Amino acid sequence: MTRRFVEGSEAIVEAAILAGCRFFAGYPMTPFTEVLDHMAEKMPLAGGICVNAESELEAVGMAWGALATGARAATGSTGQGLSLMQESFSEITRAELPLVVVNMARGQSDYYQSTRGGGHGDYFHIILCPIDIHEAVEHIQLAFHLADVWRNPVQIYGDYLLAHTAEAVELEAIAFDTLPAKDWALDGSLNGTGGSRNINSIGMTKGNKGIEPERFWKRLQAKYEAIKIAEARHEAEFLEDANYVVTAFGTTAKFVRHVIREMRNEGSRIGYIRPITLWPFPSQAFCDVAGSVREIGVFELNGGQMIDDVRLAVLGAAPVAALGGISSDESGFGVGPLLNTDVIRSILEAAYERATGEEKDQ
Amino acid sequence: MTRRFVEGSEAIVEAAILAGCRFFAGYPMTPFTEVLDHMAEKMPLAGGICVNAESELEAVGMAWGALATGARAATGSTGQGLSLMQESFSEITRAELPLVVVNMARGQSDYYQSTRGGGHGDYFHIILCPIDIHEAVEHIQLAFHLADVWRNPVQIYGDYLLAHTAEAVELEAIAFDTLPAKDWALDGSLNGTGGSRNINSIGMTKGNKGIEPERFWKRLQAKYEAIKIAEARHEAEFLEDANYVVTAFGTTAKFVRHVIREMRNEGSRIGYIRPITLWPFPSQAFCDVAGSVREIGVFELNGGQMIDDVRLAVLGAAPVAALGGISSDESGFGVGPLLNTDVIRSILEAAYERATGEEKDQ
Amino acid sequence: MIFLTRYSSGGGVERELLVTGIGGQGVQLATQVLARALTLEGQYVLSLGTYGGTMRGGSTDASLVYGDRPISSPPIVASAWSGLAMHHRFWEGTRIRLRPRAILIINAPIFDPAIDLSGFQAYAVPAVEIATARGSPLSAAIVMVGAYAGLTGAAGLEALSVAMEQSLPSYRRKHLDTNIAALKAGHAHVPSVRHLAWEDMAAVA
Amino acid sequence: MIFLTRYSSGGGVERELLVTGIGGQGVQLATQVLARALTLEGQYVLSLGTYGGTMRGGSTDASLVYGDRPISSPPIVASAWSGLAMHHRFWEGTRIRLRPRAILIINAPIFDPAIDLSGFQAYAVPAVEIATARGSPLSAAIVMVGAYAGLTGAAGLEALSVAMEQSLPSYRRKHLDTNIAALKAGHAHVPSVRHLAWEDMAAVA
Amino acid sequence: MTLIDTDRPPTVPAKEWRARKPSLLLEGDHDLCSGCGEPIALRSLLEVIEELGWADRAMAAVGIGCYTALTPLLDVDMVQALHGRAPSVATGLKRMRPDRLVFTLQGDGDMVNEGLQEVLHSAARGEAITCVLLNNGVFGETGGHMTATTVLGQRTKNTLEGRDAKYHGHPISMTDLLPPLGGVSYVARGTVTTARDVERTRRYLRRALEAQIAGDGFSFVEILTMCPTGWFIPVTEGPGYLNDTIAPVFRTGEFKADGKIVETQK
Amino acid sequence: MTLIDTDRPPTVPAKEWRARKPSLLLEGDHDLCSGCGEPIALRSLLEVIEELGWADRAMAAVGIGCYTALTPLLDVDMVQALHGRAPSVATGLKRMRPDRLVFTLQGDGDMVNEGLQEVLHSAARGEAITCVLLNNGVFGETGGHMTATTVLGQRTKNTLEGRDAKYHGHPISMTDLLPPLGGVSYVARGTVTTARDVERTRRYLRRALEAQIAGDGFSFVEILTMCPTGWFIPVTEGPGYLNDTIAPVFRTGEFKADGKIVETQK
Amino acid sequence: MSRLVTTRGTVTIDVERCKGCELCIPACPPGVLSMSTARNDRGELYPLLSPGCTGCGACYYVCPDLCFAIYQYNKPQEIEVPA
Amino acid sequence: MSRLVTTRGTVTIDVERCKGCELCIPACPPGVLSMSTARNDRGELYPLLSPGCTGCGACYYVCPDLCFAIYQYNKPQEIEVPA
Ligand SMILES: Cc1ncc(C[n+]2csc(CCOP(=O)(O)OP(=O)(O)O)c2C)c(N)n1
Ligand SMILES: Cc1ncc(C[n+]2csc(CCOP(=O)(O)OP(=O)(O)O)c2C)c(N)n1
Ligand code: SF4
Ligand code: SF4
Ligand code: SF4
Ligand code: SF4
Ligand code: SF4
Ligand code: SF4
Ligand SMILES: [Mg+2]
Ligand SMILES: [Mg+2]
Repeated sequence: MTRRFVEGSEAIVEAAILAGCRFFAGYPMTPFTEVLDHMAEKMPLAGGICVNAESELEAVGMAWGALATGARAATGSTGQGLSLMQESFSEITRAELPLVVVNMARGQSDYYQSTRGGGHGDYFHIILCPIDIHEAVEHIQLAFHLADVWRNPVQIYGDYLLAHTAEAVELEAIAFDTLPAKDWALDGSLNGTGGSRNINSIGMTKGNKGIEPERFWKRLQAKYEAIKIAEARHEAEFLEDANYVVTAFGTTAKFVRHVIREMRNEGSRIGYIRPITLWPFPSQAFCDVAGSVREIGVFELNGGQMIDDVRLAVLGAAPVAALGGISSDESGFGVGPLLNTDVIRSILEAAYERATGEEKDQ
Repeated sequence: MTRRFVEGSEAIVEAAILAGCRFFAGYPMTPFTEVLDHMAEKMPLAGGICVNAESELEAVGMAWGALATGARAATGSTGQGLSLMQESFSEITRAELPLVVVNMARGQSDYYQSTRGGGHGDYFHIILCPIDIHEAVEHIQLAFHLADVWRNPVQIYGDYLLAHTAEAVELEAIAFDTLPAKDWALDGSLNGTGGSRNINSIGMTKGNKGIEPERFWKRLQAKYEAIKIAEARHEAEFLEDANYVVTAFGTTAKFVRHVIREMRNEGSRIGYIRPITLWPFPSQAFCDVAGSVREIGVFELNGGQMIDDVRLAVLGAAPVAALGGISSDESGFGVGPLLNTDVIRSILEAAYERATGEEKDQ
Repeated sequence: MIFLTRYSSGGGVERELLVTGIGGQGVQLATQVLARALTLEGQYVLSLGTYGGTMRGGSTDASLVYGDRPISSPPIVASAWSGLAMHHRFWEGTRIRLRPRAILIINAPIFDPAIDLSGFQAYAVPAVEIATARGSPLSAAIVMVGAYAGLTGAAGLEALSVAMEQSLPSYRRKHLDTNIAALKAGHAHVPSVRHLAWEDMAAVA
Repeated sequence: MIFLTRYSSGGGVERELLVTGIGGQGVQLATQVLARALTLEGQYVLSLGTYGGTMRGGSTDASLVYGDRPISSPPIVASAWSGLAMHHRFWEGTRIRLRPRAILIINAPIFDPAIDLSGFQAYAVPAVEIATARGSPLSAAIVMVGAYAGLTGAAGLEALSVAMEQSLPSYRRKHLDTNIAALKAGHAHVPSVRHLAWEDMAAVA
Repeated sequence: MTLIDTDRPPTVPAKEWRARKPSLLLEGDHDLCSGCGEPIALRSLLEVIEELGWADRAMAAVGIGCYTALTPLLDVDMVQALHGRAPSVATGLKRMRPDRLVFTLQGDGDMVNEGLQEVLHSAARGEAITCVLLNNGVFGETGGHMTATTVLGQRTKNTLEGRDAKYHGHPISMTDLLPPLGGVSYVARGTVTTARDVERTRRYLRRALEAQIAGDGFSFVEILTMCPTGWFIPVTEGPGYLNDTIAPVFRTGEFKADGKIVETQK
Repeated sequence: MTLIDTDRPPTVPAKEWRARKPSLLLEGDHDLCSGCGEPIALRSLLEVIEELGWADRAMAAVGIGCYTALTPLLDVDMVQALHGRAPSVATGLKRMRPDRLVFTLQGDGDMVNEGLQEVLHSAARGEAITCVLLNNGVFGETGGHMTATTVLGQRTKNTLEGRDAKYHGHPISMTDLLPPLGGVSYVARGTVTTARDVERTRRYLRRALEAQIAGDGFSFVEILTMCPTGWFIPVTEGPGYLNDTIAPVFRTGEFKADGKIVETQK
Repeated sequence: MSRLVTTRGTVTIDVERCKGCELCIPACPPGVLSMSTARNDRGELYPLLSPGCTGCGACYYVCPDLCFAIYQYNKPQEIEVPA
Repeated sequence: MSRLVTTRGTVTIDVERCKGCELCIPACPPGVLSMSTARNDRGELYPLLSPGCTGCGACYYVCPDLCFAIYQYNKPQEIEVPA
């Protein structure tokens, strides 16, 4: 038994180091601060570097430089800090650098920010959204792997609960397929040979004066299409005979799944889908059930963001209803009154009854 | 005849001043630079202030302060610069300040950035997207009006062509309904009376130690819903008997509209819808035709962004096809080979024939 | 790509414990000790601590869910099987979340004896007195955890002692012995295994 | 809310003009003069200038669309009714966009006389010579615009003269007279109104 | 021990020359830590504004840090700015209301980390605003980490053995950076460790605001404040720690006055 | 007039001691304006790197400005950084490759406007990188507007009558801001107006890179470059205008060497 | 046995607001403040005033929790204390 | 009539690359560079070299367009020029 009792933020840091992350830079902001603290403590012990950067803008720039040398590198923050990084995120993506971003969000209102790219231009980050620490430990490792596979940033969308909850988890390195060497990484060795490298986001090539953005960006667009097909992930339960399906993401889904399991135990024909990747969105999973359910309920704690993706997935094949809403306590950290299984239960029961006309049999 | 031959950027600036804008701050970036130049030249003559800010982050902060005094104030930039402003955009919106943003985009790839809010949290800007200078002159005035009506930022989504094209336009002030006085504006006069003001984005109220984000943000969410109902705008042509409809936005729509008019003249039953507001999206206009057309073609010059909103509008009631794509010349300013009516014509004709099975009758 | 995610499908035994107190009572440490002990015994645990306000003297709560499979319960516990109440000041928030007939241990006599606990299976433990007697007056919460373990059989004393050692920050390592003594004294204070934590859930409910 | 947007529904006469040259030839100013003259006469115009490269000597092109209603054409002209060619260096980009039998004036003899212009209704104007004779050697493009106005009737000399005054930056105001002289000389050089710009489009096409 | 009743005002004739809270504060009860220096600095500023007779013509742009817990208690028109961005917001305020007294309130994390550029540019532009820096050498709000002003040897959450230049870089002193800038009129640094220091700091604040009123350009006062929580020391040791560790490096006094660089150290 | 054939190498025995382009440049043909000072500065830097023997161990983070048109021509591993952000990127490069020579190339708009904070923080941290500032006092790339370094009286697109402090604020001098910072080892400013100045500038660059190689912390060279286009003056007047208008304010020379503040002006 | 202490002013203290930081104690020039042994509702010790206050305001200046108001007597009081 | 000019070095000039800025002209210590009257393909005047070059490299240093390569003769040349 190799499980250890650790807080989410610590588990994420340990797993990142297991995944070979050797550079981290960040600026404190609740609930991301603890991730930074653990990085600062543990990274040097692993022979890596953690810079307590003077701002988020500088943090992401440092990660950019570290990535350019071929290192596995990450940064992170919380809503506001990530907003400040948007310009860099957009450019790093188009420079095809494998950045990993630890987003410890204050709740679920940053779904658009994560999935639509808040920056300029056509780009996407792969967004992994763990339900709990066990999954976060896997996701952060997967993030470094996928980032290298696709040469595209990957974000972990966590939150206050993920950062602050502690669980008994196994902290083991996952063995992924080996990846090709990073022949694009800078080290200066080819300078003066005509073969030096220029890591950029606009289609600059060495020795050519102009830039070729169209060709460059079209290639990237094709990559995003390939990622959409290859990397959509979800979790589902009880779909076979469900006539109502509820979807939720992240730690909120743990509350929803718990209630659905209870309702199932009590006989409701209710099912559950959780997008594990927020981008690419696991549309197929929703398509597959759209024909057989009365409604898909979207329980998200924001003004209604993921619901767009559910609607885009089913395109009218099933009604889609918003079941959640904005919910915050006085801290503003995203832990609101809707994070209560009793409350969720009454919401789901009402939706189920409304849509299916059935009372659960008791 | 009061028309004047002016470049788009100049027309926008003149119209902003007609609308009572008295503060502007910005940082140069093609193709936004000329807007800033004209502001710097004309604002002082109107008794206003234009600050050539040292960066975009500072520019938006200055506009923030000016707005807090009740002044009509604006800022602007281009893709990257707006990415840097995302943190402030999000907070200014939730502080309910009537910011106007002049976005001179490098093409159409910033649709998500504008409509989804690149920042953190639940918020929306009203996005007005003029097709030409005539409309831009109206939009900028409307922007200041709507910003005050809703106490919400409004953005003008323009581009290189809008900024650099010159037209003979009428520059006249539009008479809008009078608005209530800005009793929330700061002037210090109520200091020490218990009635001083605190402009903030998190539900702080004077004298109460905590914050009340939930109540505050829910009220804002209700406001967004009201804006969605009240402010969606579009332009349409030839819808009555159309069996194919093409949609496009901004200056690109002028190319598309031109081609559609030609195809109509030649007998094709093709129609045209242009969202004038990108947010709120004029969904109803698409719903209305969805039942009677074979397909809706979306001609946008990006990787496929507005198409999401078209799909969300019709929810499967009509097939929706992407007709445009990424297109850029070597400047990267967003004027690519697809901005050519001959090319567009062959694309639309092919789509029309594919979807309707009809050849245009010649 | 070889990558497998294991998802719990729920089921099995799952127990919830709520611990409430005020700042400085050691609530977080005590909860961690129990969580670590359970981990050492191969169980799954899920725990969340919350602190009210920035000032000392604010509320401090912790919740712990433990079970023999990956925990299905979410980290904010709406309905709990058991509770430890160190102080009555923020008791109301805990009371409403305890299930009828929940197992409850109160820190006597600090916890206001006038409060009606008739809906619960309540036990009073003079935790401060016991802790003080073991030379560690600040370890009342540890005594309570010892008592809880004794009463429910949730975790064994040996695992608890090791967990104690793992949980103490280095600068407090010198208090290890008195803390373990407190733990054991709490354990000894209660009638042993009245409420078997590891029984099937349905049998208890 | 009282707010009305006027949208053109197209129709009416719409003419396209492409002007091509190299840096320093005054292409942009000349195009602006014509656009302003048209504006003064109550017409609608739409114009876009482009400069190739950052260096002097790069291409400089301008397009102008004018008509009697709000312009339906987009600002990048794919197919044009007329052209002015100051230099042959970047001529190819213009040639492919001129419609068959388009009206074309070339800057003779700078524009390479060997180039085949048989598909167009081409006129040669010795613009540099004329301009130089009027004391304004840099105003060749102005001569061309004068010729264009004479040949097509697009705009009158009076409006062009006022437009000239409006278009000169203050530090070049002193060249106003020679520029107007160049304009008039260009106008006088061509057979007048061979191609009536304001005729119905269909009648010309 | 003979004790005087301090529950109610004296019954013999007396003048209340310091009321419990300045009139620009709605409420004195706040959530900051015991022994925190920030409320002292803030109150001093409010008093000075009142004494100058500008109470009803003052506006603030406030940053984000521990002192943000106090801002809802200020009875002064204000914008709650983002972390680091107050000087630009103050610029906007002042440009539109040049007849008003405009000040910022920022922490060291806010001003010297996240927003260093904002304050330097505002200063060089010569904006007629007064920026007030509450410098405790830590991000108090997020748990006491090192900032760009933590002096070498200072304890913080991530430098429990004291900041070491080799690993943590060097501190930045605003009184080095600001005086050479042309737009800057007044620069001073004070502390709140003793009553005498509080009085001196009040004097600096008054001069800074007077410079603004006189239209002399940008003015700046840095106030060193105790953060026993972030320094991981007992509350009572706060002032002594500040005086022994921080003040010798970040010297107090005036650094620029009337637009001229001075070095009148205390 | 007797003219020498300059089309081909001499036929009599001779040594080519300056080839047309340094070996770290792929191509000398570029799109910058006639009379621009930036290519001179850039070439000098490349030559020095080569002379130091670090050609195959150098990496750059390059900002955005006119010189960006040159960067595809550099035969040096580089990151094209965002406007203003190169020092952080260079930090990341250096931290992961401490055995490499890492430098930035930035304009004044890039470094002193958009990215002032980046360079100051990197300097205070004592990052062992060399930041090179090409200062022409304008945003060349976007059309010649005033930047934070435009000296009073200097012509730019929006100060055609010369920068006036009253309306446009005051310039910021990096050689004022950097030397007091603890992490800074070397600071100098040169020009490229004459061959002698180019030689002096090359010396500064060499010392700055040597400081990096020696592990002495942050080093910095500012190079004043002509921008006749942005200054709206004839190309031939560029060097003279620079020497008469800019250099008297932004003095050339070394300001810090071996970590000690010096003021050996030329 | 008693003596008279000249007392030029006095203070009021909002002891419920006091967080017990003790900063006022060394700040008082005549040293007439001392910490209580009882605790307030917050659980903190708070300052007590002995005769001899000068009304100087030092305690007011240094108190982070705005507990003090300061009075200066129109006429100095002589207060009798046990010697 | 002619005289001999001692010439220690020479340069090659890529005149097609020259943008005619004339910066090299005053930079040349012996003043042996002068601008052409003909224009290159760019339309610019470009420098011409008269005898007397020292191979000092000054022109190389100041040329923004990298037009120069510099040679130093192994032995100084004496070049005959019309007086
Ligand atoms: C962009 C951004 N990054 C991070 C934060 C989180 N944050 C809030 S306050 C704070 C530290 C404040 O430190 P300081 O300015 O020194 O004030 P103090 O708390 O010490 O009074 C930080 C990092 C934030 N609010 N915004
Ligand atoms: C965030 C951002 N804002 C604005 C720009 C536009 N921009 C590109 S280069 C430049 C000016 C560069 O000036 P400087 O750094 O002085 O370099 P120079 O062109 O003078 O060499 C600007 C404003 C940008 N690329 N990114
Ligand atoms: S953490 Fe420090 S700055 Fe913040 S309130 Fe506590 S003592 Fe004050
Ligand atoms: S604009 Fe100025 S800096 Fe840019 S290339 Fe031209 S001369 Fe050089
Ligand atoms: S007013 Fe002065 S003398 Fe009186 S208690 Fe306060 S500090 Fe002491
Ligand atoms: S200074 Fe204030 S808070 Fe501190 S002990 Fe004295 S009265 Fe209490
Ligand atoms: S090398 Fe020296 S002497 Fe020869 S041409 Fe060049 S500057 Fe003149
Ligand atoms: S310096 Fe170079 S570009 Fe300028 S004239 Fe001389 S050779 Fe030509
Ligand atoms: Mg601080
Ligand atoms: Mg510059």
